[in-house]
Amino acid sequence: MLAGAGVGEAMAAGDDNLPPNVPEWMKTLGSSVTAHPYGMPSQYEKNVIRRNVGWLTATEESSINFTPIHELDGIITPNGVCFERHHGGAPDIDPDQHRLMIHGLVDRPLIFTMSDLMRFPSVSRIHFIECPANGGMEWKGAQMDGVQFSHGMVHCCEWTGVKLSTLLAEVGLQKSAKWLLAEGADAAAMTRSIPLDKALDDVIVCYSQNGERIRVENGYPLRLLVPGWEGNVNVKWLRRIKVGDQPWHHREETSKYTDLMPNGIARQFTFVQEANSVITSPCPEKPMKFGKGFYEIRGLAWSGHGRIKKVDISTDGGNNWHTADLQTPVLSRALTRFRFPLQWDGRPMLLQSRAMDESGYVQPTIEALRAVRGLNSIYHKNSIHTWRVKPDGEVENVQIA
Amino acid sequence: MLAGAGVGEAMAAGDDNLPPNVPEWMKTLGSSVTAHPYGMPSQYEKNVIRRNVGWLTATEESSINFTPIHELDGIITPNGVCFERHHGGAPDIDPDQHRLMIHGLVDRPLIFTMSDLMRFPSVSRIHFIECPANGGMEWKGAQMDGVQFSHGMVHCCEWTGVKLSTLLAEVGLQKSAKWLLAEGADAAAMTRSIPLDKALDDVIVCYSQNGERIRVENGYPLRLLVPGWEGNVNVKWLRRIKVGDQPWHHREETSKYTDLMPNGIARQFTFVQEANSVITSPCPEKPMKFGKGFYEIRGLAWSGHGRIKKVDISTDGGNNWHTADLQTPVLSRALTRFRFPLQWDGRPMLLQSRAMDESGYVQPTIEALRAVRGLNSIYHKNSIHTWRVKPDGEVENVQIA
Amino acid sequence: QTKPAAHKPFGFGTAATKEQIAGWNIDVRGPDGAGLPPGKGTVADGEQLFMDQCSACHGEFAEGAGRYPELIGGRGTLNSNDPRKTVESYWPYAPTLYDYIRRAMPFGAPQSLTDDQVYSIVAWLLNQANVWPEDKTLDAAGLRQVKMPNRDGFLAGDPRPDVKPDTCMTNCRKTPPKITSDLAARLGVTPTQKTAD
Amino acid sequence: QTKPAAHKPFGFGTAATKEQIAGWNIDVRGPDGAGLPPGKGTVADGEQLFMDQCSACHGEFAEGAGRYPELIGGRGTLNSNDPRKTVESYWPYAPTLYDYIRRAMPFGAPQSLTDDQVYSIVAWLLNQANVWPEDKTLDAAGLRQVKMPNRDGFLAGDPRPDVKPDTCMTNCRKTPPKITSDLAARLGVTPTQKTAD
Ligand code: HEC
Ligand code: HEC
Ligand SMILES: [Ca+2]
Ligand SMILES: [Ca+2]
Ligand SMILES: [Ca+2]
Ligand SMILES: [Ca+2]
Ligand SMILES: [Ca+2]
Ligand SMILES: [Ca+2]
Ligand SMILES: [Co+2]
Ligand SMILES: [Co+2]
Repeated sequence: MLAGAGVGEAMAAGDDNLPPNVPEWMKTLGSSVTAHPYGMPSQYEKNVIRRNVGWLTATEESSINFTPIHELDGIITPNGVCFERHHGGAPDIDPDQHRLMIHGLVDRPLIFTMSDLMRFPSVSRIHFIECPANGGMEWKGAQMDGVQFSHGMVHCCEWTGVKLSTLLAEVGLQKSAKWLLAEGADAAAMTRSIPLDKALDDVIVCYSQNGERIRVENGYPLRLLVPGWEGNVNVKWLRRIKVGDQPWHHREETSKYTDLMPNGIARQFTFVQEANSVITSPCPEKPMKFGKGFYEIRGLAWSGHGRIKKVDISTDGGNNWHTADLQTPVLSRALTRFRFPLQWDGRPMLLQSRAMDESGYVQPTIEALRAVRGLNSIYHKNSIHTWRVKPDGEVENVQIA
Repeated sequence: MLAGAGVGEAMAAGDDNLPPNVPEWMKTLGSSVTAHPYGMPSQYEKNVIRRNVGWLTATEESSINFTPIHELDGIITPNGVCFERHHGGAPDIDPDQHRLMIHGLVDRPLIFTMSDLMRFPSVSRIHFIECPANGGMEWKGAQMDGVQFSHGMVHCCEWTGVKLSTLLAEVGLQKSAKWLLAEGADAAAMTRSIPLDKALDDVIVCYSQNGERIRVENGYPLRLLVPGWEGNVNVKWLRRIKVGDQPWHHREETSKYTDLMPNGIARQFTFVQEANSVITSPCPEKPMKFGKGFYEIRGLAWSGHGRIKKVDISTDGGNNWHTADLQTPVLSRALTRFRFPLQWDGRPMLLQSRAMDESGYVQPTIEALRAVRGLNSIYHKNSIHTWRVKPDGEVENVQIA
Repeated sequence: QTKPAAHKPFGFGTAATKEQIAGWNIDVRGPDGAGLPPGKGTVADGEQLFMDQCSACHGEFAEGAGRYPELIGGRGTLNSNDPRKTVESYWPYAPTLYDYIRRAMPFGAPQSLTDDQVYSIVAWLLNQANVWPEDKTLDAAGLRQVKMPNRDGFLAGDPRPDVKPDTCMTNCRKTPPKITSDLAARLGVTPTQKTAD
Repeated sequence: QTKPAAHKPFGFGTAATKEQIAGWNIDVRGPDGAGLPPGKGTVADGEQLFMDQCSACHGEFAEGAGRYPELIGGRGTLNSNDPRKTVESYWPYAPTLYDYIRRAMPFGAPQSLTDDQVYSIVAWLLNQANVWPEDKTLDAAGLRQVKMPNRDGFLAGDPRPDVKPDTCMTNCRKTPPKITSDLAARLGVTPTQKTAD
């Protein structure tokens, strides 16, 4: 092996390991079954990482990083690269000393240990979580030269925990109960108000992510999973749920996570992540580098309203559309992988994907979205995304009218 | 935080972090979004690891380790703890210098780079892979005091790659083609013969596992996925496929992976992993430590013949059975999580699970299996497993008649 | 003993005592100030505290420093092209300010201020925002009465979907596509794809 | 340009040259020895090579050392309670021995022997197994003619399912359950659940 050679780019290696030669890794034993009790990716995959945008936030503890969606396949996001968003850093919590308190308009305020919570009936569901600021840097124009940054505030995992409705039955809701406040055990003591209807419907108090315990960055040892709703309400490091009769109007649901309209009025409690999609191959990070010919266009679609029903692809900036294949099973409120076979003639393209969900909602153009919402609402920018493909196969993030 | 205190067991912590006190991790910033570009589990989860059985094999490079299935939830196995089985260690392959050669009874023998392979139409499927020796230590009697060791040679991931049928169409099969030989680029140059029917049906040449590139331990950068068939044929580090007209009868399909019957005749090419199941909670590692009362019995079922149709639970050693809930969606040839609510009266139990699949196959008792196969066939021991639960909640691996 | 459990409490968890709840029950509700603790503070004390503990990030006039948020100013900008969303211009409820400072500020040392200190800082900030007199002591009752400038600036019902579905498949465009923004590749604001160590 | 690609070769990959194939095409087929390379070897050379390169693990008589596999012996044990599966007793085809040694042995240094050396080692092992005369040079033609003792010991068709489905739900047992094996917790062969560092 060419030790010392740059990882992640083609090596001028000679052909020692290529046929007809026997590669060196066939001539000597590899690593043993005790070498990696908990494994990590190959040394050659060091480019598959979360990345942040330094200029975006004042600090790196109240900040965001992005899932490398251009490097991923299928619908499951591996835990190591699920995007992070936190407001006071990711706390290193001892699970034996972590508690969930549920109180307020309840008959029996209770405190649960992790061990208590794991005794309840459990459920597992595959769902996406998306930050509502995903794409928010692009309201005014194309800005990020990469799909990791334009769409990477999303991940999709199998979550396991106890239904919140089970815990609420345990404490006994009082008649006047209508909203909950969920609070995190981080240095921001993050809070969000959640309507009781949703809480009793499908919200899960989760302790596992893709089989193993939740990662520190994603809420260890306990977080809310609020299927299809904006990431921020999926409160991480969950320590407290208070039952009340009205929302709290806390900082994260007034100052932030509200959508300012051109008339100066802001929408509040816009919870659902409407249908969105993006082509992850090609993209600026993965140009069409083989010239004319066959390419499989690959991408992700998702909707907070349920299942993705259809994804269409356009190569001419939305004049004509062709329906892509969806990876099955298509799961409700989960990432959905689409694939489309394209025979490229080498001419420039304006490549787009357009998702539809089972509610009948169709992803809008950026023009249509701006016509209603203007340029300053930050959140919920789920418009059809355009990649300009140049004759040399380079891909650029552009916006079109 | 009590730095230096033992991880993985309850700490005599004082109550500094417990209500009404504010836990220390809420008073100071946690780690930033640049701290862990690729994340790892919490420091408190150091017990969730693959483990090996030292006395089982002569070396640790031709050996096995086991998935900690007692620590996992849902159906996805995180890549870091997928069991490993290899015959010459896990090679550290440079993907840029890895090649797949397809030749033999083909019209156009071809060599593919990783980049070539990723250009083809791709598919993603969630499937289990199980070593046919899973449970093999227990043919003669209960031996392993833990479900990690009695059943941990299985994992379930979302695999992505190109269908083998696509590649075979590319090279052009000759009329006489009937079998393939798949060969790994490890120090064992592992080979297995695979019938063409299966190859053309659902076999995938995979480069991704749970979204990211396959882990070194599981075949990086390329492996076969042969849905439902014994782990060994899912050749890792795949470097060569040769097309032929009959099987090769190589060492791994004669000396090994053949099932010796009491009459001295061995079954060969017993590919399918028949339906299997096991209760993962409780188990020896996870006793019923809360005394009488409610427990959710949790476990895993799977079948190489397709979907799991039903899992029954018995607490009285198979006299009476009760149907468990199956986590949806139930996927073909994937781990299936079952759950069963149990009100324990504190008396001893002989706890069992019994899986049925869509082919109508029902997991047999160990007696029934031994009556046909004797004690020396090593592989394919998929019998109903029995946990003895003692009044103190301790769980032991036993066998019953 | 194998019958599924009937619907009744499982009995897991421990009763939360009044004292335990009191320690963790830090939330203050915006509209009615429910949860505001006893105590009080003055604008003058608040000024001192803000200079010591907050101004490094938020500026001596709470105008913000570097990329840290500005807390004051911005009135009348919300319907402009460059809205400035501050406590003064944007926040609908004054008690939320108490809640947030207590739970999250100063950044890096949250829950380190006494209840009175938080009242003082809130008093100073509200005074800077021109909604609290300089010489008046602030307490729970006072805070409940403050009407923030943008009190009526929020729409609680979610009016989405707010765009019409367009499912056209063929010849959908009236005009050829026109690129309206194509600077991303040249702006130079995208982090390079360098690898972790 | 957006029409799905028709069914024809995609054109990816590179033609494999004869030379490239030759270097990687190491498999030898068991039943007919297809793929056996030219060359030859003697029992005497094989003995020396085995002592030098193999006996540390497999023993001087190929009887196995420690937990390393025994390669010789075990005839007549396959239908006993304690079957010994060796090259001599179990392997159906002699060319497979050539294939396996070349691809995987010596453990840790596979593909390091010359084709002639492999013939010699195979000759010695087959001689130990009493299926090859001591003084005869072994080559491809010779190896193809060897009939291994367990040649007919394998059933190629998979006869499963080989147990009847039992779907009984209630009162299924004729006799109360009897524990036939319960030593697992006391055997002491299970690794402790200690953590990784
Ligand atoms: C070390 C830097 C730092 C210090 C010191 C600091 N803050 Fe902050 N402050 C921040 C950051 C960063 C944010 C944004 C946090 C976020 O969005 O997650 C913030 C946000 C705020 C906000 C919310 C602004 C908005 O519009 O939503 C208020 C109010 C606030 N700080 C008040 C204070 C007060 C009062 C103090 C002192 C007691 C203080 N801060 C000290 C960094 C600081
Ligand atoms: C360092 C130890 C070591 C050395 C040296 C070694 N072997 Fe092995 N041998 C092994 C191990 C370990 C296995 C089992 C490998 C496996 O199952 O993956 C094995 C397996 C075999 C087998 C297959 C046994 C069976 O029944 O399936 C044969 C044949 C064999 N070795 C021949 C040789 C020959 C010939 C040499 C010398 C040229 C050699 N070995 C050198 C360790 C060794
Ligand atoms: Ca590389
Ligand atoms: Ca930075
Ligand atoms: Ca570019
Ligand atoms: Ca612990
Ligand atoms: Ca060992
Ligand atoms: Ca025990
Ligand atoms: Co919103
Ligand atoms: Co088999």
